[in-house]
Amino acid sequence: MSYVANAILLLVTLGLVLLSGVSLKYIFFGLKPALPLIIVLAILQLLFYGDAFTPHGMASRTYFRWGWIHITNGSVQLVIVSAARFVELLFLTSLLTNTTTLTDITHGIEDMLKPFSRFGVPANELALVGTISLRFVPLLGEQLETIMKAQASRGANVAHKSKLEFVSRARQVAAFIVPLFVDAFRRGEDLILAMQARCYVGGRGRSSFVRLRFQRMDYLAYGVGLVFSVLMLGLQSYFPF
Amino acid sequence: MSEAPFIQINDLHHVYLRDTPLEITALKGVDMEIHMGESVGIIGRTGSGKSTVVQHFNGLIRPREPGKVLVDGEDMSDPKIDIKRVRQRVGLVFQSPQQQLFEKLVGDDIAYGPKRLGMVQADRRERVKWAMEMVGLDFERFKDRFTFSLSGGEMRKTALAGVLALRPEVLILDESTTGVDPRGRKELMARLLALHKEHGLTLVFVSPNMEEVAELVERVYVMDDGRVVMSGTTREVFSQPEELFQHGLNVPQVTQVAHDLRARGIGVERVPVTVDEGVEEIWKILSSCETSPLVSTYQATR
Amino acid sequence: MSDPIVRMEGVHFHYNPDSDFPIHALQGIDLDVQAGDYLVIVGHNGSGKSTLAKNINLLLQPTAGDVWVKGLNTRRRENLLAIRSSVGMVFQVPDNQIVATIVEEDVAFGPENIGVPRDELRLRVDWALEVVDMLEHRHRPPHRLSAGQKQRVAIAGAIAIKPDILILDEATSLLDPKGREEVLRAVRALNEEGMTVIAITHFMHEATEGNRVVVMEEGKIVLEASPRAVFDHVEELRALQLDVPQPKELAYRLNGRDPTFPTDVVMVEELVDEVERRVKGGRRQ
Amino acid sequence: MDESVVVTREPRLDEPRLSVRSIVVAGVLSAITILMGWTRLGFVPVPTAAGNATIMHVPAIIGGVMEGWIVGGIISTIFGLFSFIQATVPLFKDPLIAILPRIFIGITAYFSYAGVKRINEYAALVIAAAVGTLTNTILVLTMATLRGYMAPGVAVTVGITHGLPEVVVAAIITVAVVVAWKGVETGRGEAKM
Repeated sequence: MSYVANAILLLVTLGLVLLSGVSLKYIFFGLKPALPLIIVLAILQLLFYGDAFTPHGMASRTYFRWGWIHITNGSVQLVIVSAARFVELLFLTSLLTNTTTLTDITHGIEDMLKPFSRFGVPANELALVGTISLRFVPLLGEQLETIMKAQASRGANVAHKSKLEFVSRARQVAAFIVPLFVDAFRRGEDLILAMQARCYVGGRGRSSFVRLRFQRMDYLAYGVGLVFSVLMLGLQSYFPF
Repeated sequence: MSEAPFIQINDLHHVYLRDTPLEITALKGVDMEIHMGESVGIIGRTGSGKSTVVQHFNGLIRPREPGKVLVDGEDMSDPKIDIKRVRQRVGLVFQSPQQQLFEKLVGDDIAYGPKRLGMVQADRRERVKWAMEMVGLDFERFKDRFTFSLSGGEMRKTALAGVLALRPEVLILDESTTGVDPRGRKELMARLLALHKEHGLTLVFVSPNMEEVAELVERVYVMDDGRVVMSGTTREVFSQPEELFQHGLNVPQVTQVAHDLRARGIGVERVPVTVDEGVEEIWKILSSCETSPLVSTYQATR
Repeated sequence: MSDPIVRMEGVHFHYNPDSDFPIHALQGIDLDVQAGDYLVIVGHNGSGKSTLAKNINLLLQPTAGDVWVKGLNTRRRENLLAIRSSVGMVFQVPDNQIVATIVEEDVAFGPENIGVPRDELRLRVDWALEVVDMLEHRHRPPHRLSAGQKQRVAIAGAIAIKPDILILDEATSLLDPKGREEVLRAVRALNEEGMTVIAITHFMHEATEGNRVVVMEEGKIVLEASPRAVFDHVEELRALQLDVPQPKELAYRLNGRDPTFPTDVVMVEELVDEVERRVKGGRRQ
Repeated sequence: MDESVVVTREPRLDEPRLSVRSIVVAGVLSAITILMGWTRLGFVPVPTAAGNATIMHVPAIIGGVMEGWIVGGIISTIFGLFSFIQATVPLFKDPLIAILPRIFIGITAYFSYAGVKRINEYAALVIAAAVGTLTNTILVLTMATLRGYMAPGVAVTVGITHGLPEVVVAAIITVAVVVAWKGVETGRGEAKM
């Protein structure tokens, strides 16, 4: 909840973005759809949350009060800090998705879960679920497109219905969602046979082609992350504003 | 073909995923025309742009400048056009039947189109009956079956019936025979020929299979890499096997026989495209030289 | 002759045996496949050919009769992994058998399952991709490939477990002519190196690929012959509505007009040779 | 070719922790979830202040109903992970809100379905859809409140405007999908035309 801490965080994430080589324009572009919500939330918090928060180590001060509305130094801080947090979160997640493929993330999750497999967590199987889902997204996407085109060819309504008819909208959605599900199940049946034919009998004892190995950079990243976290915690207690 | 074509496309271009890193140019300036009562084949290897072209025929994809698509004189780039009516007149059957069945029951699925057209219950029933008869599905036996539990062949017939139930004037089949076994294929081809010859349905047949194309259509367009690279009557196009080969296609074996004979200096009058024609052509050659007494015997008995 | 690599004796198979509508998909199949064979099984949809294939690698177990693969009976569950790792199988729809999002990771899926150590994995994956001529595409996502390329990846995935037998279950029926040729070329190469191939198809003309042909109809084997001899049964094949290669059809019908015209013609070139011989040889000058 | 098959692995035929079927069903249904998120198809416009009702959680409900709570739980977790990674709404950039509450959708859906199934299959499907959907709405909002993004009063309003239409839409789709797929096994009905 501290200004200083968030300012530092903001700078660090910005630095990371620059380091990653992902275009800044792209990252800011990702911020745009979130802006209205950030603003609405900020207004709500500014007007109605005056009593909910008191800044650390500071006396509560009221700037404005009228009926339900009261603005305090607490709500101002809440607005600024939470907006900053959102921006940091958006930066970090778009950084992740812009630098790492979903396939790599899946491998990463598998590696993370591996130590738990001795407690019965099926790490290998779960990673396989992730892989299969990524594999099928483009397939089902094409399928969906054809289903919608086939329906349009046979006179499906192109015009948008009003929101009030949402039950019939739901039915309309169901009309192409249902064949999509049926197709997914059907492909699934094929895939089950194919996996069995390729000797799949469960995740235990499989070897693995892809190995994520810790390299110097990874240790470095972990180290920096750890030091930084401790630093931030320290900041929280020494400079609580 | 003096009258105006029913479907006319000019200088058609199309780009999938425009303005993204995945941009794919599918069409690079295509001209085609389809006349009423014709049967036309569009052939080409996978990815040549065949499907993209035919999806312009019923307005699933709208043309962009400078391309132009006219269906019965109506400009398909006009947003005010009655698109539903165009799609009723130009029916499109896709490759995989599973993608085209939406309703739980066969009868309801075939009635989907007529219902969207606003037909009343009794007429719908008649229409469904007619369409099922056309594809060879027994009305009473099949109307209450679950679409998703049909066999592959039955699904395919249901999908075709679903489009026929719109009573289209033009029927487009986009690789609808891929994966069908020879028995199903023969039946389907016979039914399509009947629809064309007896009911005057205009056929547009998209396929990489040259034997089928030869049997069914009178005129073909050959596509490769987003362009029309050859066009003409089936015989004209099949008379140029080397060129077809360059575009990843082959000719029917019977046509190949004639070409090989020519290459060895044996004159074949007319290049055959079907087995029937092949038998006649080769017979002409054999009977022109008196090798076997039986040839003359056969000729005498005729 | 040595012991067959696959032996089927009196095999019956019922789908939903306990339901009101059991389907008797295989009705007494006796079949031997020798090591190194290229067996083509032809039949329409529903003739039982796919069911037969699935009974070989224990995706299904016969409801009656026995199947042995390399002498191992499929009735014994403990033979499961040994049998499945001796039989690679490629299915009809290319997309529905590829598991991973990157070509080489998918090819590794089978060997990973049987616990092949990592160094060996790398070698096998490269070898398998090399055989089907897809090595240069190894880092691509499968959905960006053509259908023929996907099917070759599927073959690579099947052979990466180093099976003795490769089964193609209608593996070419959804491909265009070019894709089909690419796949058949890869299979031919594997067979030449000694792999036993069982190809299931409804295209009669693919029969000429193999050294033995079996025709199935309604769960039974109705014809068994060499690829050339099988086409001598033109009438039977017609009755089954199976397609006969066009040169064969031409020769057969010319023979109807002139009985001296030979009918043992299968390829285009043979027919052309025959016509040429008759025209040129017979020209009296 | 090798002369002999090298099976360096002991065949283990004991029941694997997750069956092949469970893995595959969880995989393809998660793919539908992700697809719905990417294409915005997962959102149906509704007349309440919410604007859109989400149906992205429906595959999790269907997975739970058809393959049990584990599969349901996996799909809903992937739904959570995906909405975290792809989120444009700041709320869901917080993993404690995007992921944690979602895990339970498929699980509660399965147990409510299993409980009512013996009485009436249709009712069980509707109830599973309702419970699964409400699990999503209530837990997400509770978490959002706890994490200080929302006041409790706001959360209740959002819960009602979002929750109710989502229950209706989810029920329609769940019933349609399960009946269609199970129809493959059971066979016949009567055409309306």
